[in-house]
Amino acid sequence: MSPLQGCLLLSAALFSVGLVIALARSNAILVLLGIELMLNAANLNFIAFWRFHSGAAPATGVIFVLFAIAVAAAEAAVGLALVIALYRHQKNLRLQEATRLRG
Amino acid sequence: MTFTFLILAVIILGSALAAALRPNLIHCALLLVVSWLGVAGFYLWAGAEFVAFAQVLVYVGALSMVVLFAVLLTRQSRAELRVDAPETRRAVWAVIAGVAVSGVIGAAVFATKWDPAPVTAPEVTVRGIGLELMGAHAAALLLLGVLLTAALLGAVVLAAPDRPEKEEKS
Amino acid sequence: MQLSATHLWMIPALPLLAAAIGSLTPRGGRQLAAGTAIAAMLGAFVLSCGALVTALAQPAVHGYANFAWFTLGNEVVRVGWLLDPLTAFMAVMVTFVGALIFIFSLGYMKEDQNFTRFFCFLSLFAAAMLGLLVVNSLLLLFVCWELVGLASYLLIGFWFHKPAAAAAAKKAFLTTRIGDLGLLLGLLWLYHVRGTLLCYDGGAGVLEQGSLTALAGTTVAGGFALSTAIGLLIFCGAIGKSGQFPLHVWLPDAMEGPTPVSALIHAATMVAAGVFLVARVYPLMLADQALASVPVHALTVVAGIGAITALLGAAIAVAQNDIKRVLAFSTVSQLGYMMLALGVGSWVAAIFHLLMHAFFKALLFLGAGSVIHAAHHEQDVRRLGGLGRRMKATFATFAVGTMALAGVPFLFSGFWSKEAVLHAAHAWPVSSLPLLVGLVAVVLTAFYMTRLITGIFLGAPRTDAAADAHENSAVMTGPLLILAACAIGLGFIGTPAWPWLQSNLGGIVVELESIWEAPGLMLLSIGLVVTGLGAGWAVYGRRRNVNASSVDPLAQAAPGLFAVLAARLGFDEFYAATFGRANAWVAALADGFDRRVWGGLVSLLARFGEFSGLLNREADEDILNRGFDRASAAVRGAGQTYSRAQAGETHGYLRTVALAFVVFALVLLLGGVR
Amino acid sequence: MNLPLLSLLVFTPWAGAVLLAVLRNARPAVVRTVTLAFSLSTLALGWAVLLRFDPAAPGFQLVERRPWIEALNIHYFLGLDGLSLLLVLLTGLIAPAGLFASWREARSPRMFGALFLVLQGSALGVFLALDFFHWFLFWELSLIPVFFLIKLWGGENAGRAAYQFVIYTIGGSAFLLLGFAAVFAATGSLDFGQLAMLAADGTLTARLAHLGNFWPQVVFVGVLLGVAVKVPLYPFHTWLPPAYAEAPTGASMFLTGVMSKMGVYAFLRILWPIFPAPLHAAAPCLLVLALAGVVFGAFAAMRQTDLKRMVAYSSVNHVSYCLLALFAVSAASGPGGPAAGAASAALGGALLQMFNHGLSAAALFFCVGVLETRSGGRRGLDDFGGVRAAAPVFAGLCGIALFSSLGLPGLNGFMGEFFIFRGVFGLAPWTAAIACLGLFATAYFLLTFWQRVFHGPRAGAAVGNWPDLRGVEFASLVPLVALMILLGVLPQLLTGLFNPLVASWVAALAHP
Amino acid sequence: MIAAALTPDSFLERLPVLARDTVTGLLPESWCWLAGSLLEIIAILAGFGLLFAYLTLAERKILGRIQNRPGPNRTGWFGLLQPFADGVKALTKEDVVPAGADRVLHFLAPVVLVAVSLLGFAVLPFGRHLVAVELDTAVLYFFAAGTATELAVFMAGWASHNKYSLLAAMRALAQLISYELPLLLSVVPVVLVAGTLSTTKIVAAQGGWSLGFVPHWHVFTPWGAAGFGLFMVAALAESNRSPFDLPEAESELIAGHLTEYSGFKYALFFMAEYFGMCALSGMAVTLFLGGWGAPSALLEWIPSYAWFTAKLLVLLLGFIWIRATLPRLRLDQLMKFAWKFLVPLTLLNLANAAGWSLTAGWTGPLQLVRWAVALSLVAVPFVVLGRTLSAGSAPRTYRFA
Repeated sequence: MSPLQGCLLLSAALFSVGLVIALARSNAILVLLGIELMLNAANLNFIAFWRFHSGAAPATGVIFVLFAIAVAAAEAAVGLALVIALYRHQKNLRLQEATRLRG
Repeated sequence: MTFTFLILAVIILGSALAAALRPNLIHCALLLVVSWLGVAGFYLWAGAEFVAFAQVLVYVGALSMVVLFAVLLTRQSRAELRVDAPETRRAVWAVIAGVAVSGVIGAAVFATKWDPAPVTAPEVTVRGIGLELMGAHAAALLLLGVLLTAALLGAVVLAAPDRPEKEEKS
Repeated sequence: MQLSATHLWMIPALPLLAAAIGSLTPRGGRQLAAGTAIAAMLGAFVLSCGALVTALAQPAVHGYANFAWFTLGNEVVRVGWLLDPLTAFMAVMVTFVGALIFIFSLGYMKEDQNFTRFFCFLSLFAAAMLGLLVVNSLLLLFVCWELVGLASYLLIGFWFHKPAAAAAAKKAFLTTRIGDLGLLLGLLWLYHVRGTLLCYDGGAGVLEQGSLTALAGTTVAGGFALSTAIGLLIFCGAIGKSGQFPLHVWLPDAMEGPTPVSALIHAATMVAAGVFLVARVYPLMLADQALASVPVHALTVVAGIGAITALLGAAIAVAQNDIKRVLAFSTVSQLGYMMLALGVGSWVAAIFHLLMHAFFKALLFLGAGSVIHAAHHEQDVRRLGGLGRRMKATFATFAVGTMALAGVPFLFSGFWSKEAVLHAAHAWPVSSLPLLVGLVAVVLTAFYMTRLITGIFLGAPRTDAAADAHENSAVMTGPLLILAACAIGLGFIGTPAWPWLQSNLGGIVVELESIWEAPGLMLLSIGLVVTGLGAGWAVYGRRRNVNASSVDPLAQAAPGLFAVLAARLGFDEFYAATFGRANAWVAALADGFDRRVWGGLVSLLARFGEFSGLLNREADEDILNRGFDRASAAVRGAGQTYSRAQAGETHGYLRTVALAFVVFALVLLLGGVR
Repeated sequence: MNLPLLSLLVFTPWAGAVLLAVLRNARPAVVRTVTLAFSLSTLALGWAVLLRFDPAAPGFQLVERRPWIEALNIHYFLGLDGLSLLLVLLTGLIAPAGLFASWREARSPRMFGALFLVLQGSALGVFLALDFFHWFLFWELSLIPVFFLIKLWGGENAGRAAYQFVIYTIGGSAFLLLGFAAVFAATGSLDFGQLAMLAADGTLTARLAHLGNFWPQVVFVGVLLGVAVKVPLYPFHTWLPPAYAEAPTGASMFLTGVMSKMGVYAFLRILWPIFPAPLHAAAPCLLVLALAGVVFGAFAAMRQTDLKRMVAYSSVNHVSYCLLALFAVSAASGPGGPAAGAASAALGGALLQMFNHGLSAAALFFCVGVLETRSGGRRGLDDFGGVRAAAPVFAGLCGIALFSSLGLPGLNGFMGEFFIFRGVFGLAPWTAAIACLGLFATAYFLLTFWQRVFHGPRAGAAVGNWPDLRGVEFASLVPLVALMILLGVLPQLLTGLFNPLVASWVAALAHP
Repeated sequence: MIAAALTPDSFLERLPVLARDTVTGLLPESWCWLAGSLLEIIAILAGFGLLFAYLTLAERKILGRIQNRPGPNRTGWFGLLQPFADGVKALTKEDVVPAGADRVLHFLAPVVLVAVSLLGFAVLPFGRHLVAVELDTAVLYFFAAGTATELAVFMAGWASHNKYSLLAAMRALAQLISYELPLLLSVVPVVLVAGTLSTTKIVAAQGGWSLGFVPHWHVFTPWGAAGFGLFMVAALAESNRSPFDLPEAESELIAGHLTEYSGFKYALFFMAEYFGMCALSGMAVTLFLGGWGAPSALLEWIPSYAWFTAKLLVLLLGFIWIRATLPRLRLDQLMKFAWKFLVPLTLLNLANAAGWSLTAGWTGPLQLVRWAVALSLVAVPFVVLGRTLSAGSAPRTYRFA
């Protein structure tokens, strides 16, 4: 097993764990965190390919990850704001109850 | 396949899995922070220092704080921090989906013939990253700035109370 | 003292300086403003005399001094000063008459609030007029041409609180501007063809032989020579400025201005600028004379216009009652004479008449001003009368002016210059019509001047204002006396016996004998003058017991004709009904285009957008929706079933995505893509 | 000593706007002084630029060129030639005068000043930018302050006028942007100089045609529309009278003095060098439109009873003279080239006219503004009478501005118009002959203005206490009027700046 | 001798390195790196541990002098043994853990805090050859490491199961997040001008003198002075020092997140606070005060680490002095101060620094212009913002006091 494959497997596993968290837990914050984990798994892939795979431009992977981190930060900010709005609305964070479109 | 990598993998996956199972929300959040730190360690191991520190700065320094804040703001008593255990049916489905996804990706990873890895890590200096960001990716960087501003404003708007507070008499 | 062309600019510069000082002088600084203006004018007079001396030393030579004004693109715009006898004589006349009128104004405008402003404007006018005379570039000439128009505008509208004065000023400016546009086009054409507007420039000037040959040799549309076309366009400017038919309508109205202004600008100098202009570009006007095949020669048109104007002006003057109006139409008529002289080929006669006319017409206007001032601004002849006994000096000088204008033989300058014009017309081979017109105008001139002078000075005062009149102070009568002296004496510089002026103007020694070729003509004209005077005396001189409201004898005799003449042949009404209306119509069209058509188009576009939206909605609701309603009723049933999968349950969505990914990835993997 | 003078020129007003935005609680007097000081910076810096400017040197001077977004080949590129310098100086003159005109503005002078300074900076940016990217930014940015100036400080129908103005111009700009997007797609460059070089050897057309056969035409029409609306060219001018009329006086002055020049500038900087061939093909039609602008603009002004609208229409008329010259030259270009003398006179005259019209139209708006403040907002043609008796100094200065505007020789307006006519006559004689109608009509309505407002007995709003010019008004009108006289006598003060430029344009025309 | 002492590479200068090499020279080649690192860690721990000990003493003594009392003077000569007495006391005290507390986190919090606050020392260049880890991204590393302190504070507050502690944790989070921004932003200009994230290179960029006695330290430029001031203010807040010590305000929150800690855990918190203070001061010295550089060419013979220590001590003294002088802020004032004053100022300062480096080529009279513009860009916003900030906060009137 080459290092690249190891990294990719790690990333796949991390992604799955994130997915499981997002799917199984009902708390909206945790779902959001699961999604962040999935994003991290993707970032891991970028770095893995950048490090262990020839052919890419020297800094592309790094740049990609930096952008992804920044976007993740934005996403988290908006997501958590949504969480707070959700909480204000239904006084709990159970995502399965947040099914109504009307306010 | 080094020892360091294995340790890191254990930290990352272990804390993530623990987070998936713990009932206490604060613990979950802190465990995920550990997982993120592990990812930062992975970046360091892979030679991407800058990304590693950025990861720490953003995830550990900022995101975790926001998450913890959100946790503290969205509870009425300490007891609420113990969140419900997952419903069995959904949990089973979740595990099935997770296993299927990792299985598929794993299969794809093994099914693909990879080129041999380069011996040395590509040389990337901070200056290089900076020049790249301001040069080839300048437009993306600008857009990102706009995105972050928009997200910030959006977050403020979303989180702000619906009704305006009464004007304070000062 | 001599003044060369290089220093010619000093002549207009002096009044300009006075104008600048005057414009900055506060209202209280009466002496300063008037003093500088008069001093500048006298200085300019001295300089002009110096220039005359220089010019007379070599009368056939055009002395000039050219220099570059500025550069535009890759074109150097050059201008210059020109000194020849024409310039010099005109300059002397303008400065001399101008200085006298300035002095007269001291008395006439004494009570006016805007005294300083008046002298400022007068100086500005003098500067522009003198500039017009001394320039060697038609471009600069045009500049000065417009500036005299501006000064005229300002001075006609000097009593701007009177609506009539303000309207007259505007009318004058706009009417002359129509002519000026022709002049502008002519200059543009000339500039384009020749690349310069310098009159004389060592062979390259537009009035020099090379240019003239080229211009006459080019044919433009209609078979005209280029020189004819340009010449006629330039003549348009002269028509406007010199009050020629059909643009004469502004000149009588311009009498709304103060009388010294009328004397200076609308009698002696500015209105003569058109004559001067034609005389200046005379080589150009003459260029097509040698061509036989052209439809019409430029000068023929000039002669025709001049003849019509001469007759028209004299005829209308007969039926006017306002002193200044009579004199104004008389000016129109006399300018027509000058044009006629130009047209028939004798620019020397024209300039001779111009100079003489300047003196005696200025005299007449100042005399009228003296009367008006004394009679508390009463200008209507019918409401005056009997002033001869009260204002002896004015009466005497006015009588001298009248006789000069009427052409009373031998002693008076007008006689000699008018004879020169008539002789030139007689010698014209093309047609005898101008001569006939000129002779008829002679009778009319003598007639209406008799009517005027008897109306003002003889008989009994017909109103209290007239009865209360007193002779004015020396500052007003003094200039009258000097001008009267000139009106008598100056004519002798151009008599057939001693054609000094003619010789010096043209640079050719004029033979004595040539003048005496047609003695019959002179006798005829003398006879006509006597007829006119006699008729006038017969009709008006012996009237007794008339009052302000009695009807004019001519109106009794021929009421229709008199009414038409009194209404100035209805030119104003005609123009208002045609050009004025067309103008308003085009304006309304342009405005309407903007408001309705273009604005409408824009709102139409907006409407179209609205409409298409509306259409879309209607179509959706009426046609598409009904069908869809039915279909959707069926779909709704199915949808309700499916909607359970879309309960807003986030986890379900996420799970579906994950499983879908798995399925697609499996398909790809098993499908053997790599 | 290599200060980035041009950047300073552009950004100093903006810095002032920022400063004003910060000075939240400052007193109006302080705000006005600050605004004026920053506005005057243009004049001072323009003078500094003038001292270093060498008219004889070819190409752009004081160039500042830095890579900006290298991925898109976009540069921060400022530079100036005689044309730009002329307009920069004009801006430097008009902007402070405009501020003076609105000196007594009581409604939030801080906002007004800030918007005005933003506007000023944007206009300068348009005149100095040499890369389409930020040129277009400046071009569009200038709309925003104008919109607010009209909407918030304008007259009764200001809202409608402002919207009309912005939508119209933005509509035009959309076409412009579209055109340049295609140009960029075809060439990968937005640099005016490079594009002009590409256009000169026909590469541009070829590359555009490579995108699709109709693209060269589409791009030209798009750019033309964008610019034509801004100038405005005849049928696209309907936004102008309401916008100029409803804007506060200071903004009207800036609009007519500077913004309308932006359009002509764009014609000279963009259409002229980058699309010479299509412009040549379209020029006969455009000539007719410009002629219509000259004639109909003047005649339409005759019908106006609102003085501001009248002056606005006179602006349409005067700016159309510039276009007339440009189109005449363009129509005559081609193999062999036009008559060099006529072409250079037309172009030089057009440049002179740009400056002169800026001066005189701004002064006229200023005068109408004075009338408005004295009469409490009335500005109808029949609302006044005999103002000259009440305020002789004002009447005199306004009269000079009027006569300058109607092209009286000896004042600046004549110089531009005469040489435009001289050039156009050589290139398209009938056009010049018909355009003379415009000259007559201009004189007609301006004299009507003067007669109804200033002459006759005192009537309407002119009755009662009617002070003559106050210190501030006097101080802002006198320099403008003095310049009118000075430039009427010594046009070389301006022509010296752009003569070599015009000569080079003419030379370029000869070998198209 | 003097000549040798004057060279930058004198014996004194190389003494610590020589010492390390002597020790590692005794070991086999493959152990060298590990041993070197260990030695460095030990040196830092020992050095700063000692510094911590005497800093507490100094603080107490100085506070005492300022409040006109002697301070600790019973243990040892002038009380010099007081720190050790304190240490022994802390070690022997009972470790109390509240009943409802989250035991794991309660324990982890001080440990994490100390560990994290020590991390920063790794990249500080203490001397010409004295930097533990030479990193290309050192500055980033430093602040990344520092961010974890917030987490530790939160853990302590939350784990204590105490209302005051939790409130303190919330306050601490808000404060630390708010001041993180100006702290980082005030560093960016330095990075921008120096063009590097490496601490050693930043120090090297400040080498040299004008006229032999005006060092090229960043603090001697307008933006640098402003940045230094802003950095120090933000650092005060980041290390929870007075007047920003709201999270542990004794009078309001009964020492906040420290309420439920006692004995050695409390000592660890105490230690971490001083370590954090030292690390931030060290960073300030590195970024703005020329690091180990001597203030004059004539004084170069004094070894570089001595200069660093001297500067560090001066800054720490400043911390103490401020604590003795200023009263504590209210929470809303604190937040307002960060967001409405510090952040805009740092942003403006960034622009100012950018302008400064763009105009680096200006000479002669233009230099004066450059200085005037830069100074006004510092002074004018400071005055204007300061006024607007204080405009709203007139002395409060209390209706029910």
